[in-house]
Amino acid sequence: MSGAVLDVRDAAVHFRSRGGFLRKAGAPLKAVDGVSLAIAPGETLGLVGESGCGKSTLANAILGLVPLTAGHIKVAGRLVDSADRDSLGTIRSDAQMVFQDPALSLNPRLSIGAAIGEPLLVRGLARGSALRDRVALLLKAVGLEPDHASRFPHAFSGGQRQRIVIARALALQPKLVICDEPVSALDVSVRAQILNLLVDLQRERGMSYLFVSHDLSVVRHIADRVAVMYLGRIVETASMSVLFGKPRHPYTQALLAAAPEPDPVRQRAKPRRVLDGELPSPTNLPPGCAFSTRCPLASDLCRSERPRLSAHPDGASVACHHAEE
Amino acid sequence: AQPYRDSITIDLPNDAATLDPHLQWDTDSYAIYRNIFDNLVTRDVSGKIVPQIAESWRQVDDTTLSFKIRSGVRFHDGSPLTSEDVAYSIRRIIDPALRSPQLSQFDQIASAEATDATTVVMKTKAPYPALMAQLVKLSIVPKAVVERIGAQAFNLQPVGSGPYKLRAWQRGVGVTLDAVPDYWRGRPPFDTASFRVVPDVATRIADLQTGRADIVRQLGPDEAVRIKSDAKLQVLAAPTERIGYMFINAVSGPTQDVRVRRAIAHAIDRKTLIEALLQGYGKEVDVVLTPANFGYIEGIGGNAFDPARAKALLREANAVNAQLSFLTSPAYDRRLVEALQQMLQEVGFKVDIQTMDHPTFLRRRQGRPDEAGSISLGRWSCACQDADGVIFPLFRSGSIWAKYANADFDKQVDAARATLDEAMRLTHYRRAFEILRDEVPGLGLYQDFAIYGARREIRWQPTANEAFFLFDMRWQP
Amino acid sequence: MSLAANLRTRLARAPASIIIMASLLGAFVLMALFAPLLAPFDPARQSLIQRLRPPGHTTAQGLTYLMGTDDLGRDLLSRVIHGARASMLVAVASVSVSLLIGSALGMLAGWRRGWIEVAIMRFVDIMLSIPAILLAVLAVAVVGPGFQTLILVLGLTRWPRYARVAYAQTLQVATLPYMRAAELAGAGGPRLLLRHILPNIAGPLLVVATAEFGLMILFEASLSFLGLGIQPPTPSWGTILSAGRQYLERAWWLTAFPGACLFLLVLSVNVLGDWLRDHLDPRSRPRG
Amino acid sequence: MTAPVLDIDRLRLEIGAAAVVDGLSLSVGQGEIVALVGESGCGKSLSALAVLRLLPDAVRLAGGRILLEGKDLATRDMSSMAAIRGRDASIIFQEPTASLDPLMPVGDQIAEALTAHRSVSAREAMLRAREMLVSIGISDPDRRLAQYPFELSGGMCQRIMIAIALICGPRLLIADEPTTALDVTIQAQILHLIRQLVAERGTAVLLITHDMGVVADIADRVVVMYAGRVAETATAEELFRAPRHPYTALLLASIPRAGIKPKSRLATIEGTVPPPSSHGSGCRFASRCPLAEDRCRIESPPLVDHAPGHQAACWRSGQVATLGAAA
Amino acid sequence: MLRYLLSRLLQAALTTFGVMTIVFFVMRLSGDPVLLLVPEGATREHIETVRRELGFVQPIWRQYLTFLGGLLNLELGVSVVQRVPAWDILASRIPYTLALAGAALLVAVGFGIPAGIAMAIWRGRWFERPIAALVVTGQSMPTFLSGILMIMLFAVTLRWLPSSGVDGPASVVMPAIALGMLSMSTFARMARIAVVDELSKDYVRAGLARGLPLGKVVTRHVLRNAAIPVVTIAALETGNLLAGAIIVETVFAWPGIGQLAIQAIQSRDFLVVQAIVLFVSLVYVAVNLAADLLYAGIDPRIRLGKP
Ligand SMILES: Nc1ncnc2c1ncn2[C@@H]1O[C@H](COP(=O)(O)OP(=O)(O)OP(=O)(O)O)[C@@H](O)[C@H]1O
Ligand SMILES: Nc1ncnc2c1ncn2[C@@H]1O[C@H](COP(=O)(O)OP(=O)(O)OP(=O)(O)O)[C@@H](O)[C@H]1O
Ligand SMILES: [Mg+2]
Ligand SMILES: [Mg+2]
Repeated sequence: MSGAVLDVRDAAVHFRSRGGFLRKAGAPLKAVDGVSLAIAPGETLGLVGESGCGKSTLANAILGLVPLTAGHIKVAGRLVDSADRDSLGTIRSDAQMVFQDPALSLNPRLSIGAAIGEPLLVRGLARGSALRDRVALLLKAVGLEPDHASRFPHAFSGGQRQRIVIARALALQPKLVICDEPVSALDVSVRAQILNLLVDLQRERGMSYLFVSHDLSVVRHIADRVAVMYLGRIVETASMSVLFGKPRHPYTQALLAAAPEPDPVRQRAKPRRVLDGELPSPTNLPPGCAFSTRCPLASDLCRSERPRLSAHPDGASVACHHAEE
Repeated sequence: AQPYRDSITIDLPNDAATLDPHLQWDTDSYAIYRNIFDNLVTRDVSGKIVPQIAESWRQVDDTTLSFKIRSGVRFHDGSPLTSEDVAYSIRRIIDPALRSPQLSQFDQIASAEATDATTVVMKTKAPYPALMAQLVKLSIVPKAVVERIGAQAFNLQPVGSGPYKLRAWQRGVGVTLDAVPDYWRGRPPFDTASFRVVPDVATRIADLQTGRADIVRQLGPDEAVRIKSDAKLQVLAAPTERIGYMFINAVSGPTQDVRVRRAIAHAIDRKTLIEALLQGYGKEVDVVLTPANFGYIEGIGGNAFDPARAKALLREANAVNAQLSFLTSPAYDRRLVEALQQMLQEVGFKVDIQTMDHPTFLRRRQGRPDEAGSISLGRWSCACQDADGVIFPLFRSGSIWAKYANADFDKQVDAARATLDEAMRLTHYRRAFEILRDEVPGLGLYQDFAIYGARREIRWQPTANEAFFLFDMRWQP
Repeated sequence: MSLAANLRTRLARAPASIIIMASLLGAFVLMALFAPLLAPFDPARQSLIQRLRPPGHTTAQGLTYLMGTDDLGRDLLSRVIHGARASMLVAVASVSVSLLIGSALGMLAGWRRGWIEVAIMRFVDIMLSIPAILLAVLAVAVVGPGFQTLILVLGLTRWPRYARVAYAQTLQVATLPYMRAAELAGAGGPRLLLRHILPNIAGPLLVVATAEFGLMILFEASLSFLGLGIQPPTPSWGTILSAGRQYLERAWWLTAFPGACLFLLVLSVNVLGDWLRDHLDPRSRPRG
Repeated sequence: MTAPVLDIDRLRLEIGAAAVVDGLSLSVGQGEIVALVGESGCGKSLSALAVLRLLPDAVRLAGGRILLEGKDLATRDMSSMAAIRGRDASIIFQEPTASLDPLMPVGDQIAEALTAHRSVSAREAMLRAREMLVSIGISDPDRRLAQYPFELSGGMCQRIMIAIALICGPRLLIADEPTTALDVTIQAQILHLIRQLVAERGTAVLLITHDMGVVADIADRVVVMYAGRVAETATAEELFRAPRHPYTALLLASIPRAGIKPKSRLATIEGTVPPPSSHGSGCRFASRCPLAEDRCRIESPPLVDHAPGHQAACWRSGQVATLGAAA
Repeated sequence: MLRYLLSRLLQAALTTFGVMTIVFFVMRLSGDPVLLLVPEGATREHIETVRRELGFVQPIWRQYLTFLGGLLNLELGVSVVQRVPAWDILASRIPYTLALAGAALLVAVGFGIPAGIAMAIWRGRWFERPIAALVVTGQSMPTFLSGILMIMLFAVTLRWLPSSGVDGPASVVMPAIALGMLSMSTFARMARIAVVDELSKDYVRAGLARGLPLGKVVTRHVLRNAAIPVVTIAALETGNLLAGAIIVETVFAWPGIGQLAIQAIQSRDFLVVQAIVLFVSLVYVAVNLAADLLYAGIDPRIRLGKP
């Protein structure tokens, strides 16, 4: 895709495993392995998947915070993997990130006003009272009080910190925002407020989002397309309606089935299905399909040969030998 | 009297640098190794040069001396001390290859031969009046041993003929000596003697108080006062041949003007200095020499303390508020320096103290006149008790210390050096001191005292040459 | 609320002990600044007949030496007051010079890694391995003694300590997620170092600095035996103390008074330093 | 009904002079799962911390009783709390990564929770830790046990925390958003685990969550908190069916449901929670409440029974039903 | 890991080389020992002779090359002052230095770290005060004063301990305390700050929540997290204790390297100074390398070498 805001080609991130003192390191951990995806301007790509499947790692790699082991990543046409400090700076004014763990991603000795204003200040976009005003606006937008600006991170609840991190990412009005679980710590009304804000910004400025979430109802609400990851690979991508309407990969199906509904009567009436089987170790993936250990449809083929992503007429691509069943 | 203890412990400020008597020459090495070796000649308590290894000697001519060597003296390894050993010792120290730092004290000696079993004939390059005084410091080493084991090993395992022999030398800790029971002068007073290295004077005193040390070297006047107040301890002190003096730069800076130099001399109140700071452990002198030296002239008449006169001289020289740089090093008593600074400032000088570490101080003091500062202190001893060893190196033009040039003075000291006639020498020195009095390139302040602290029961009379002979000490209950 | 304002309000709520320490430090600073006005006598004025007089001694002329006199008959009180000047100047100057150099280089090394790290940290090792005395000797031999030389030597020989502490702390802080967040915000090197790393490593640096503060005063005294110290007759606490130790038994006041001053100064600097550190940390609010 | 395992009575927590939690009362019976929901920042986590007496320095326990199986924890001295924490009552923290010691392999941290209360050998403890990991669906447990928190994903850390909390089989489990970082299949697994725990051992669970799906799935009762007070409490079914407090109603209305058009505006609650310092005498929701009338702004509504086990603190609870219809 | 270690060893060699070079020139620039070796009355010619004999008149670069050659052959040369191989002089002091430094470190660590932890845990309570006072005393008491005060009290008045010298373990007590006091203060304050810093983190609360008593949380979790600044200081102080003991060794007549160093510097005994510096820098580099390795050992997030 040429006009893409984000273009990830065959990206891989492997972590060296720790060796001991003078001991050789073991097999690398393939946190992300051969992932390709693209996001058009004004588009939202939802990324869902197993916890630990490499979503955050991919997000970090996109912003050059984790080095790529293989592949290429382009943000707004600029290559991230070979960027020097200067062009990383430009890339980062086009792309920002909402970190998954707000407690650790806020400097404990920086007031949140300073934290939110930092991207503006360092890029010389605002200073003094103008900066204060911008910060106040951002705080309001995420549902916090402007006079919270002088407080320090420790004095906020988990959800409040999450909102601070969102405000910081939005400060630069970047073309692409990578949201790593941006709303999971928020109560539903604030979550609605943030989602509205994200949607509004997208409408007004054509922002694109890579939206990582476990909450399928949120993904369904905000995403145009959805990518499903499992153990470092993408197993299915499709437009939102196709994916939710006709999930093809057994893991996607399991996910949709497991999503609880906010209605006790309906929810409790649902058959409870917990996936059996072992999650394979990310350092020692089975030769075939990674999901084969838990998959109800798994055949010998699945266990020996890794399925490739294959396109379907409705725009979906699925990596499953039994996708049509 | 029978000694009531058979050992003695001595605290020294520093470890011996070497125990080879022909090498290092600092006072601490000296204090130890002189008990291991005998010297050719020595001085008695009154300072007279008396026989030791040399039984007698005879001036053959102006440049030849003949020594009769004592027989029956044995080195610690049992071998007899012969005239060959004596001649070897002399030749060894003047051999440039040994690189002895003491070379300059003996370099007037041209040769030494053992002519027979008991005779050594020594020749000097020219008539050298201080020769005997220098030979006081010549220790006799066993030729055979030195040649066998070499200089480096000899340094570590010295063999001498003295009253004590080395038992152990633990570097940085101390040296232990054992008595030589059949020493030729008689049984030494202590069976063992331990020298300990204790750099801090306060600790040396504590050692004395706790009984860890029986006698300690190198105390200051204030420490002496402290020891006096302890009933178990005593102060042993003696005036030495060391002269405390002030150097005044006659070649560079404001002190080029002789009136300024005189003003400095008149500004200094020696009496108060000695009484208040030295607590009486010092004797006023008005020349740059102590009465313990040959060549000391009584009644030259110094530049007496007279601040009014000093001020007048300064005005006359148009040097009021002249800036004097006072070079000093930690080797000099800080109090003395500050007191002198005060005295000089009182008569209208501005005195700027510049402290530096001792090697740097020496380098500047001995270097170019314009770097040598206007004034500085000195505590000089030639260890030869002769004026030649003091005013010659200090003021003779061309000498590294001299920042002064006066042809008449040079003539006098040169002449005094070239004759063996003592009366002649004294007249030359009288004239020389008169010149120094008038020109003031330096100023005698006091005769220094050697101060030792000791347990009450020790009997010993320290001498002017700062020698530290265990053989002369006794325990006396 | 800015950090300074924050601090101001905290100071207003500080416990009595902090107030006492702050006033103590203030008093020492004033003492140093206005020494000539406060000292009853000229600190260099000797009177050899009045040596080692005990505190409170009154002369025939009716002059009273409140703290007694030293070994040259100078008024100890005046010397202690004037000594505050030299001592505090030495401490402040050398600590700030070395803190500045050391923490800047240490942080740079810990943050940039790579060859910069190697170059800086090995240079630190070199500087740490060379005895300070040696450099002091060289400085005196080449530059000559004096206050500037003293500061030069102290600054040059002490910064590696700060550098190592800053380095180690930076290594740790640099791995934390908020550093990545700041990088993402576009913060450049200086800002990352000053706004993000420095506040988070300031505690240990402050400990070193306050410890060094007292040390430098003592160091000045130890270096004076090389001639590097403050030149007489200008007094400093260090030199008064080292001169006084000769007279511990005869004249306790020579060490007791300047020693007590030094103790109180170091105490106040330490206590204030620790308090400052605790309160620069937004997480530690005063209890209750 | 037997005495509740946890009975919080008029808990009051203050920061400075302001009360962040003001008169919170709730109880959790044996084998019961009570969900605590509410605006983010309303004091849920602090209340949970108060139960174990782990409040941050700045927050003061200013009043109320915290009965754990009849014993009042609010007045206990700190030293005796250690024996209770982790054994009788344990807690899963909201931010898992920060709550793990970054420098200790997670296995040791799990084992430590066991050895703190039971005299087991280190080996045995490690075995139990491994079992624990398996039971919460972590693959390759041996490798995971030896890893450090920074090497694990957020969800993995969350599960480690869960393992730590459960390993001693506590009577009371406080779970502060235990599944937010987990994908739904794992979430289902964890909820299943909790349900099992409750069924087998009668553990009382206080579940703090924002996920109404989770509430709907497993909570027996729900306590809705607003600005430090209880707004409403009811059984899960009752609450979803007929909320009696406008805040609850609006909260439920803002959930993105299947029927709603993607990217359409979601319903929200206008305004923000008033800061604790500005609480007046009236209902705290009044400033944002579409139903608010004068009385609401002056007089604080008491909790009133509407049905057995269903209480709400609203003067106008009768009108609440109209709100849901509007949304 | 192995590569890192090799590169660090190479760096260590370079560091040592740098140290030796600097020391070589510093010593030569600060003047030669000849003036100190000869008697006061020596003539200029004599001084020049000695200077020539000792090789100090050669151009400095040639002296430097000779020195480097010696260094490569592990030859440290023979002291011109003591006429003994410099290494022998140094070697005789090393055991004493190690004994003193070890004992002082024991005092510093053994008291300093517990004191620091106690101060952190009891922050703001009354028991913090007496510990803090002791710590500050350690920091504001000049060694030259504390040393002699101890001698006067314990040796002269009470007669419990020997006043000076090296007879048996009793002798090391006072010097070790005098020397360790300063480091003790630094350790204590560093430990305090580091522990205070850690105590405010979430994992401490989590540790308490799983039922560990505070003491256990501190020993099992906090200490390790707080260890980095303490290790740094320990490495720094070890170096200090080795070479920085000049005053203590002088006061207590302890024949260690510090005393030797100052004597050698003052007598411009170049080769001995160089030997000492070589030794100290090797120890220093080793200790700091150990510290750097320890950082990575303590905190697995810190990866060795390039990030
Ligand atoms: N710095 C690291 N060193 C080694 N392994 C790591 C590191 N960071 C992450 N991993 C591993 O990489 C894998 C992917 O982690 P990542 O954080 O990307 O997961 P995630 O998809 O974001 O999961 P979650 O939804 O739980 O946050 C995990 O197995 C994790 O243990
Ligand atoms: N250490 C603290 N110091 C000062 N204020 C604090 C502190 N911790 C929490 N607060 C404040 O107390 C209030 C309640 O916080 P709490 O963490 O209990 O919220 P919460 O209900 O758990 O929210 P969330 O759902 O976002 O986690 C918040 O407004 C927060 O700002
Ligand atoms: Mg993640
Ligand atoms: Mg919370």
